[in-house]
Amino acid sequence: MINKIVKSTAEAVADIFDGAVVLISGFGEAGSPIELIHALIDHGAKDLTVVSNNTGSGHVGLAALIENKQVKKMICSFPRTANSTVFPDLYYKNEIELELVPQGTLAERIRAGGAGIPAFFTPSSVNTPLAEGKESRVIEGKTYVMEYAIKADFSLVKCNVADRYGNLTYNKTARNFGPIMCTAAKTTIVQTKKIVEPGEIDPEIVVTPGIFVTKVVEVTNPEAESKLVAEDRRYPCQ
Amino acid sequence: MINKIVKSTAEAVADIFDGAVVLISGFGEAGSPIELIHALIDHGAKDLTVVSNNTGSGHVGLAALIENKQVKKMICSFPRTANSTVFPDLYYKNEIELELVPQGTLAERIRAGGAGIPAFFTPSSVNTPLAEGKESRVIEGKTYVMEYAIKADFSLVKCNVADRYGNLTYNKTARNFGPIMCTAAKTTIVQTKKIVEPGEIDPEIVVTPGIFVTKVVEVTNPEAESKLVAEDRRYPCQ
Amino acid sequence: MPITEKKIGWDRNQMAQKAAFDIPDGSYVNLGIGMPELVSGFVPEGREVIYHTENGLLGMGQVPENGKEDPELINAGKKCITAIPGACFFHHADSFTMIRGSHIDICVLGAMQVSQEGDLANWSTGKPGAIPAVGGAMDLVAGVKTIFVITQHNTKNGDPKINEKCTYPLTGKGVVNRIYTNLAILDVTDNGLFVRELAPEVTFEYLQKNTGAKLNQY
Amino acid sequence: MPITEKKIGWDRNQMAQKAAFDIPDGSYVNLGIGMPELVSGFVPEGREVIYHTENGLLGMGQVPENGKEDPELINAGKKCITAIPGACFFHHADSFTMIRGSHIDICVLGAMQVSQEGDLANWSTGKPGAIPAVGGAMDLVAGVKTIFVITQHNTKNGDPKINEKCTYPLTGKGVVNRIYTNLAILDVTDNGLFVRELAPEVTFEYLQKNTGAKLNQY
Repeated sequence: MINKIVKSTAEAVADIFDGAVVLISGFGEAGSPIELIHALIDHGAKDLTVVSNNTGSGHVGLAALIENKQVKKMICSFPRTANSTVFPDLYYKNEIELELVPQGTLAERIRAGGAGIPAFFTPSSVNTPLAEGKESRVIEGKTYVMEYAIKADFSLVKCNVADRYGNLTYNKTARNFGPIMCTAAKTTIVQTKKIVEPGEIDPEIVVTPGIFVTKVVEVTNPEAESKLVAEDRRYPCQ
Repeated sequence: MINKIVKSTAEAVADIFDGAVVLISGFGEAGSPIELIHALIDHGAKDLTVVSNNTGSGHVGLAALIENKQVKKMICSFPRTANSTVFPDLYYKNEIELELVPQGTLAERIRAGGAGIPAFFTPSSVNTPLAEGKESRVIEGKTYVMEYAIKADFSLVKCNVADRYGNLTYNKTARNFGPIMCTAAKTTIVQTKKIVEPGEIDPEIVVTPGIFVTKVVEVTNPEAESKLVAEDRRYPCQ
Repeated sequence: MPITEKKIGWDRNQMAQKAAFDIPDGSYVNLGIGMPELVSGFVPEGREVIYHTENGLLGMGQVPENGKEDPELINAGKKCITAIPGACFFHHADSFTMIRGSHIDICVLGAMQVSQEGDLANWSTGKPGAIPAVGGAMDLVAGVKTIFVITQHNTKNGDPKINEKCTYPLTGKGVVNRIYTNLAILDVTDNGLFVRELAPEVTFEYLQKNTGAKLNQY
Repeated sequence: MPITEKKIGWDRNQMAQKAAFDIPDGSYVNLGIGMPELVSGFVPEGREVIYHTENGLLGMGQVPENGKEDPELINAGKKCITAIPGACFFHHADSFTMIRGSHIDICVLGAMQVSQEGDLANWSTGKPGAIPAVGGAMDLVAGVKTIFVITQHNTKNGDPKINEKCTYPLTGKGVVNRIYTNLAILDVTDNGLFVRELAPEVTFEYLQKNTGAKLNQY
């Protein structure tokens, strides 16, 4: 029987190794798998390359992972965030690398990674510093830059409802990078608010088909990052 | 007020011009917009380039459009179909052009056309006759062929439920090429079994966002192509 | 550099209203973070405009009532919002299909600098040590059919933000179609910048004095 | 060319059963049209296998009861099917993301010809005038991790279908991992074709005589 459900966030992230490329879902706090990230902090894997739209807020979640010096390099579109000092401080000290990618190119590179498309052309960033050093070509009179797929070792994703096959649905704008990140990693680890029986999710409304998911862990009441930040909480707790 | 609903299939296809590139949804009969195709036959636009996975069956729907000599060229993955003599007969007589595209490449080229990606690399068809004459390159030790986006003047698509914004849902495997074809045409024309008020389709389960749709026409009880073929029906009726 | 001696021209809401007036009925619109967000408050009577937010929502509504905020229903500025009846959610690749694939009709963006040829700089000062952050701006200017910029005409120091060339790193080249400032509305054309409308009390000469590029009159 | 003198070896169902036995528990599998479809009838007790059909369904079930057919619920062969609890529908680009992106574990395909290096020809005889039709075969062999071929060992004329080279146009080069025929199961390795299992009454010599490429024994 196929059963992708694991019992704990610790078990879910246990295989993440030093130096891994890890995709982390979320746009700001919406869709950020905060409990999985905290499990990864406990787990301790380091020298990670993390792909995520932002760099986290306060001293919890992604910001805490960075603060704990587990991240060697960030690939993101918007590393400046309200209530964030962790990434900026390390960046100013040259203690963390940054690859800045336009948000749509970031999404498309991840989608390409999942879809077996190694490279594609896009009009985004043409004539800007972010296209410098990249191959470009004119197609039907317009200039495009070539971008390569992003493929990862692991994805950490937050969803709303899941079943044992790994079929997923999401909640509102917390969907964002989740579905494409599920496709682009060798191992996709998902935290869900609720687990249901196969068939309880209407086959017409599944957003992420189970084939893209490796492990599912139930986190019934996930923490709200903004609330933790407002309370000036830290992870690990001190 | 935004209202994409039009009263008749005739009105829906009225703007299709001679020489247009037309995407037609469907995989076999599932998802084939048969009433829109019949309206296009009545309308009479000719020298069309039609992009569709197959070439139709019997003497109705897409096969009838081809039989009526309105199609100059087919772009498809599988032009041989059970119960089809129309396309083969014209093809043997050199009266219709064929561009054969692997099914996944066809889907990806259409998706790219909708997504503003002019070209991409794919492993499909490498070392086969379908890659001959195409640019290829080695990326990380593996050979890929470059494929260009397909963009169209019109899409004819069949869906299940729609609202006046053009938000769509589909039925089972009749979804197939519909969602990507909606994105890749300047004008997207949709036949739906049912029209509902905005908000009646849960925003989490919309498959095609209305932004990709131009016109919607309600066809409450669409014909089943296989039934018409079994009855040896023809369009136009004789 | 010339300095605006006294407070004349439009205020932020009036600028937003001017931009809103130029958005046709039925448009799909993406609003940048900051002043562009004000535009949605001024849709003229009788028009329906659908707002896209690149983090995955088409059909963004107004801000939620107090206590009804949902941290999983936010806009690109990470503020809590609502969804209208007829809205839909989608993932990031689909969202940027709408943007890059030229399905969005109009995008209203802020600016650090705009050139007379419509080059836009709005993501980085290029200063060493500054953390660059681009978000979706480069995708929006590359893909959206019409780009409106809404910005103060001059910096806080009084320097013109509209110049012959941009000195900051570009977001896109030749992408801006129209500029709404506190002093005027300008069209970017193949023949240079044209003044479409002057704010009350603003003269062409005054406007020219506060602009770093040659202005033309229709 | 050698001709199979008498009817020995496995029948179609036995071939399908042999292939089914080699599909591990929990696999995601795409079955080609024709004989490959039989494989789903022989999943060994205690295993769960998820079937993908490239026209947009993961979790394909058995054929529907008479009278319960839905023409909008079909497989790649355009036959009516059912969906299991836990199935999901998706569009063609997402379906081929599963294929091209190497998410499908195993694909079982028919063959016109297979070479000793695992080249597969199964879409066109290349004869002038024949209408070429490729469907998803080239995407499947390019993207799916493991390719099983299930085919009669020889053509109706007795010609070997497994040869040093394919003479028909290729579907893919070096893509086949294992071949299930009525006479044997063969592995395609970097060192050539190896016989994994012989059907009852089939000797290695007999098999070699009916094969157009050198066979090796483990």
